[in-house]
Amino acid sequence: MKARRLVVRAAALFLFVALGVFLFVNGKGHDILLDNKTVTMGDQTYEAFASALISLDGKKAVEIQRRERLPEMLVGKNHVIRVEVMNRGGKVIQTREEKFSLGLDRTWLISLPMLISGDARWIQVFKTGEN
Amino acid sequence: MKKIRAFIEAAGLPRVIIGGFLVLLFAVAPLAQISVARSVSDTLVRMAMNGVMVLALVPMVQSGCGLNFGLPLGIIAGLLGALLSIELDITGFAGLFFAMGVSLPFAAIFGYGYGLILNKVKGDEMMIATYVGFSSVSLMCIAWQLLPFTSPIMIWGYGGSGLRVTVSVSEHWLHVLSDFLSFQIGNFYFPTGMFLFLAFMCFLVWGFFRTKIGTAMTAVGSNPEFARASGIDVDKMRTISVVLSTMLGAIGIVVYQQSFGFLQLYTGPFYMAFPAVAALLLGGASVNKATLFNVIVGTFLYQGICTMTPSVINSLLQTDMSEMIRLIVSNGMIIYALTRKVQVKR
Amino acid sequence: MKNKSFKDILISNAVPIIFLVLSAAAIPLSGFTTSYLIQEMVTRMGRNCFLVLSLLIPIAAGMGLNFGMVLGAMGGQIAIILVTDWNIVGMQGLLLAAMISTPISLALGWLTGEILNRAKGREMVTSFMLGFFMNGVYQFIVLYGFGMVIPVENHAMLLSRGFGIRNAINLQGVRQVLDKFLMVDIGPIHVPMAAFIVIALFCLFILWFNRTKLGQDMRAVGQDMAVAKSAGIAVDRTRIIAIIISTVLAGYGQIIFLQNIGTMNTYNAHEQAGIFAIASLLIGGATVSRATITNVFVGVMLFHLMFVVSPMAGKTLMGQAQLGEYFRVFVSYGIIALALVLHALRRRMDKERERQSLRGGDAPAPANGH
Amino acid sequence: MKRGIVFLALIALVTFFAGGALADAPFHIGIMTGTLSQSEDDLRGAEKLIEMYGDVANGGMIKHVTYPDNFSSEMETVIAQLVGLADDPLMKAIVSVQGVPGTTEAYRKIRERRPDIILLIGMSQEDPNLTTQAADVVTDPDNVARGYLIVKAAQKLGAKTFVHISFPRHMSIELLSRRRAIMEEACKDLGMTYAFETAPDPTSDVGIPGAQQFILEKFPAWLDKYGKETAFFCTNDAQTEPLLKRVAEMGGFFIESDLPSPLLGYPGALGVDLSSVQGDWPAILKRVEDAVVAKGAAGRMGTWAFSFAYTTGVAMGEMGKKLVEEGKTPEDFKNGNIDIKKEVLEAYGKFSPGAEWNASFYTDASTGVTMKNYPLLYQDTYIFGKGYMKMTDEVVPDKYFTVTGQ
Repeated sequence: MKARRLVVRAAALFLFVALGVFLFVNGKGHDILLDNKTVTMGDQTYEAFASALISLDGKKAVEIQRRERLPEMLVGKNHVIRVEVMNRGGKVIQTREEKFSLGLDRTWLISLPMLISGDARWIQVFKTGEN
Repeated sequence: MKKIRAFIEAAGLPRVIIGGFLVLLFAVAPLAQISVARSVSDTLVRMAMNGVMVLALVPMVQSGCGLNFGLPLGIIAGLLGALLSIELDITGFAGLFFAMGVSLPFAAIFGYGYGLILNKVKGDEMMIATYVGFSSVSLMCIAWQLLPFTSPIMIWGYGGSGLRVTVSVSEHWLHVLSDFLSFQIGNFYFPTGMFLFLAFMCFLVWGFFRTKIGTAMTAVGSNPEFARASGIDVDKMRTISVVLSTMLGAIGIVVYQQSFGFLQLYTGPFYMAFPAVAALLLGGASVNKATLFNVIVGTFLYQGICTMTPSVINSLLQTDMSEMIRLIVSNGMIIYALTRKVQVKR
Repeated sequence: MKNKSFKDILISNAVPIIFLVLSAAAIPLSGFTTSYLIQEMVTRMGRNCFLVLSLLIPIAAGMGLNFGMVLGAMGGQIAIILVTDWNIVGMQGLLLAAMISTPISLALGWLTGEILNRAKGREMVTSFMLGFFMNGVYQFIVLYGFGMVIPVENHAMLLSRGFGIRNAINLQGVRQVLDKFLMVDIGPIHVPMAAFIVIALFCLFILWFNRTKLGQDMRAVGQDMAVAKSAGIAVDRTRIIAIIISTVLAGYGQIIFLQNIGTMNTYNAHEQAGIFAIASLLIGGATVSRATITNVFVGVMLFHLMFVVSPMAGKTLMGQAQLGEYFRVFVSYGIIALALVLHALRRRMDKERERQSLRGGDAPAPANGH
Repeated sequence: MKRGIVFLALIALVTFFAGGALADAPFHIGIMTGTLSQSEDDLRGAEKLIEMYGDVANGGMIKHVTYPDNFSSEMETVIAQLVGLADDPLMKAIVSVQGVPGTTEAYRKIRERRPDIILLIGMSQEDPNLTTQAADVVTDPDNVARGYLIVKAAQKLGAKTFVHISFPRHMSIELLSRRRAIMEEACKDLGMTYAFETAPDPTSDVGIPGAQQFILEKFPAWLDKYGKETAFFCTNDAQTEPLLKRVAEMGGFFIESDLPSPLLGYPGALGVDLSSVQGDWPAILKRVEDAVVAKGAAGRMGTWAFSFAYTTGVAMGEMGKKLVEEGKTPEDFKNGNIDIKKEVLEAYGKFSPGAEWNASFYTDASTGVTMKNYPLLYQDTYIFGKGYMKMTDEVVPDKYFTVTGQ
């Protein structure tokens, strides 16, 4: 009888903690910085483009201009980003969709030029104080 | 060993701990470049400043009305007296005693009404006292704004009406009592006048409890049924004790202000009862028994902690934790006293 | 019951009646529109009822008004600080905050219960002082613990010296998530339905709890501790459980309150929680020894109605805005004193009557008191 | 239960008959300040507005409310007071003088319900990143520029040393510690000696009297140590009073206080009776000036001729009124149709005739973002017995805007 009570209690405690962890991961808000600046990685240079439409998780797209950095907010772990690069006339010339998942870090920097060029390092953890 | 145990038992564990802590603070004060003489002197000044207000709690405890959390009522009476004395521009000892004298009838009236309320709520006095205190303070906030005082040092310079938040007493009776017969040796200053006054007030209270009314009051406090049976008017005794407590509170605040230098109006009196209550309990009083010895020891210990922790702890540890330490110590003492077993009354 | 005279009804409902009369006089003076007042009442019911409901169980257990509920509020606030720091947002953040607050409030509730068991007969004033005492401890934890012992990731919340939380926190992540979860518009009025559903569940919980064995025990303890003890009820344990339930629920209540307010004053937000909740309950006609769910709703309604209209009404009456403000504070403290006095008077009257009826004769039967 | 229903019915009945009163003014402006016991200057500003445009209760334009004395624990009331102002259908602009915590949240709520109301804050106590989003315009004294200018003014008057008096709690406030660092840097550049002195915190247990006593006692020692050609600056208002008293008596310089106003410190320190010149700032300044000169401190002590807090209250109210009359709405702020700097300077200037003002926008130190609706202001320093110092003509070198408190 006593053992059974112990088991029930342990299970309840476990469930409690598990629910907590689930909420923690699932509800974590991330600040995403969408960056459209020219970056140089080693000997590789990725040019910024004139403008693009960006949509996160299928939400309404935002427009980003050259040399801009826009803050966005995402909740949870797994996400999709869709980038539509436009030319000067506002015509979409290139589209790319990527899936990504976020760790527990708070702020992430997405370099759009690198994303378009297919460099795997397009998403990085952003430490405050850097540029 | 036995002797130590007996001493601890007689003095009470909290007092021994706090006293030891205080001694320790004095001992390490030189390390923090703090003059011990000045610290002792500060402690004594504060003790004398607050002593009468702590004393004001005694009559109500003795008559079984509990701790007077309604002390702000007495303080308001004292403030009214002090304001009148400044308004009429009476300076020096005359001003001080005028302030006290005028505050007494106010205190008597307030105390009488307050006593009538407390008689209706036997058993719940402390809770109701707290709220009577709070609500009277906020009522007076309106009054301070509307009372027709005219002295330019008391009213707002710009608006020309309504009392300021702090009113300086420096041109009227600042330190008149403190400096009476006071002396200074190096850094050590002793406010003889305030101590003489405190002693005098203690003597009056001591004397009062030896009169017929005084003993009747104690009887009411220790056993109301018995007191009733022996023909004492319980309600009357309780009312007298409340009036007395309120009057002492009024005098206490005037003493405090002449040393402090300012009258603090508006929300100033709000939490004034708590330090006084904490000091009395620290001195070993319980909810229904308090002696003059408790008053003196408690005030000294409490004010000692208040003076010493900020200067010593802050300069040694480089933090500003003293405020929290004080909150925890003083309120902890009150809780300790409230949770102590007392013989069941009634 | 039948020969309950008009006078009896007046006396036993004196506080709500006085309040109703005051408000009735103040509303036209304040000049607010009807829709504003109704909206304000709906919002305030949604955010305050839970806190006030948390007071009911200790009253049933005969422990009076639990001023120690501020301890629960502190637990809720620490949970909110953590969740905001971790940036857990939305409903998940709110639920996680509630979960974190639970163990903290449990411990604090147990502590309160232990202390109150040592202060039988003086529970109210003791729990009141306990609130002040724990305020020091809370400040210590939040001002020194956070950043020194508990890591803080979000530097916007920290004081620039590297430890201690800033005095005001913006709760952007969990702001009004419960309210907005199920917002129903009735005419021009927004009704935060989800908050009311939570409150309704709580009411059901209380009704259910009263019927359980524990609930029955608690009432027995509340009636007479000595009798309960001789009937084999573990009095001290029952009392502790009552306080623990109240403290944990107060923690949830504070979380609901804060998500509605949207910003938190780190060091002061809990201070008024107890005072205002208790004032509301008393205004609703509850007494120190008897309180119902109806008292809660009527009380929150009347207290906050007074709260909203009295500064403006005071201003109209006395011509100065600040006098209206002082007047409001006076009313909120004064009413608690008045309610306590009236309660004591009533108890005395009942006793008097009981004595008469014991003597026999055709004295009126005792009022249906407590 | 039945009883409850009866109550609810009664309440509904009462509220039903409580319609809004008829008013004469075409629109209303709401202002929230502290009470007298909190901050005199703010409240006087609101009173001035009422004097000019009338109280709503008498068919005027201004609706004045106050926030509670312990506003920090009664945020619910702060919010309710502000949101209550927005209940008035004629309300077109709301001003909070001292945006105490809760103001931002209240403004968010007002925006949701009444997007047509212009929302203004004078002297904010909340995070600039939030206030500037919730309100249309926020103003504050320019403590960055003043960090340089106060030192510069001291140098102009002939001071050789600059002493900054403060305590840890104040130094944990971002802008104050940043200003301290700027002052230190400015001293270095202008060839002056900089010194930091610690005084007790008035909110600690020594209280205001203890903190004031400390300044009174310590001042002679400081003067011995640093010499007579020393300028003193103090971050705390309560400590300013004894400091002024001693500077007037014994020597040294005092340029201006943390929140400058002729009402701050001077009347108490020098025993000036102002009851006959209520509300007349030039006359108040004259009275104080006479007292300073009589003490032999001409050319050594200064202030701003018009109280910042007072002017903020009146000016923000006036600005709101003007913009509403021009038919402007919060949309115009968003779209950049309003020259905020010009409007603010114009409104401030109107109530401080003869005093020059300067304004620049706040730049967040950590992100480097400039907030275009958060002008920081400063007024020309007025030295008693000497007149205006023309500090508004000085150019503050760019480097000081990047000096941080670290």
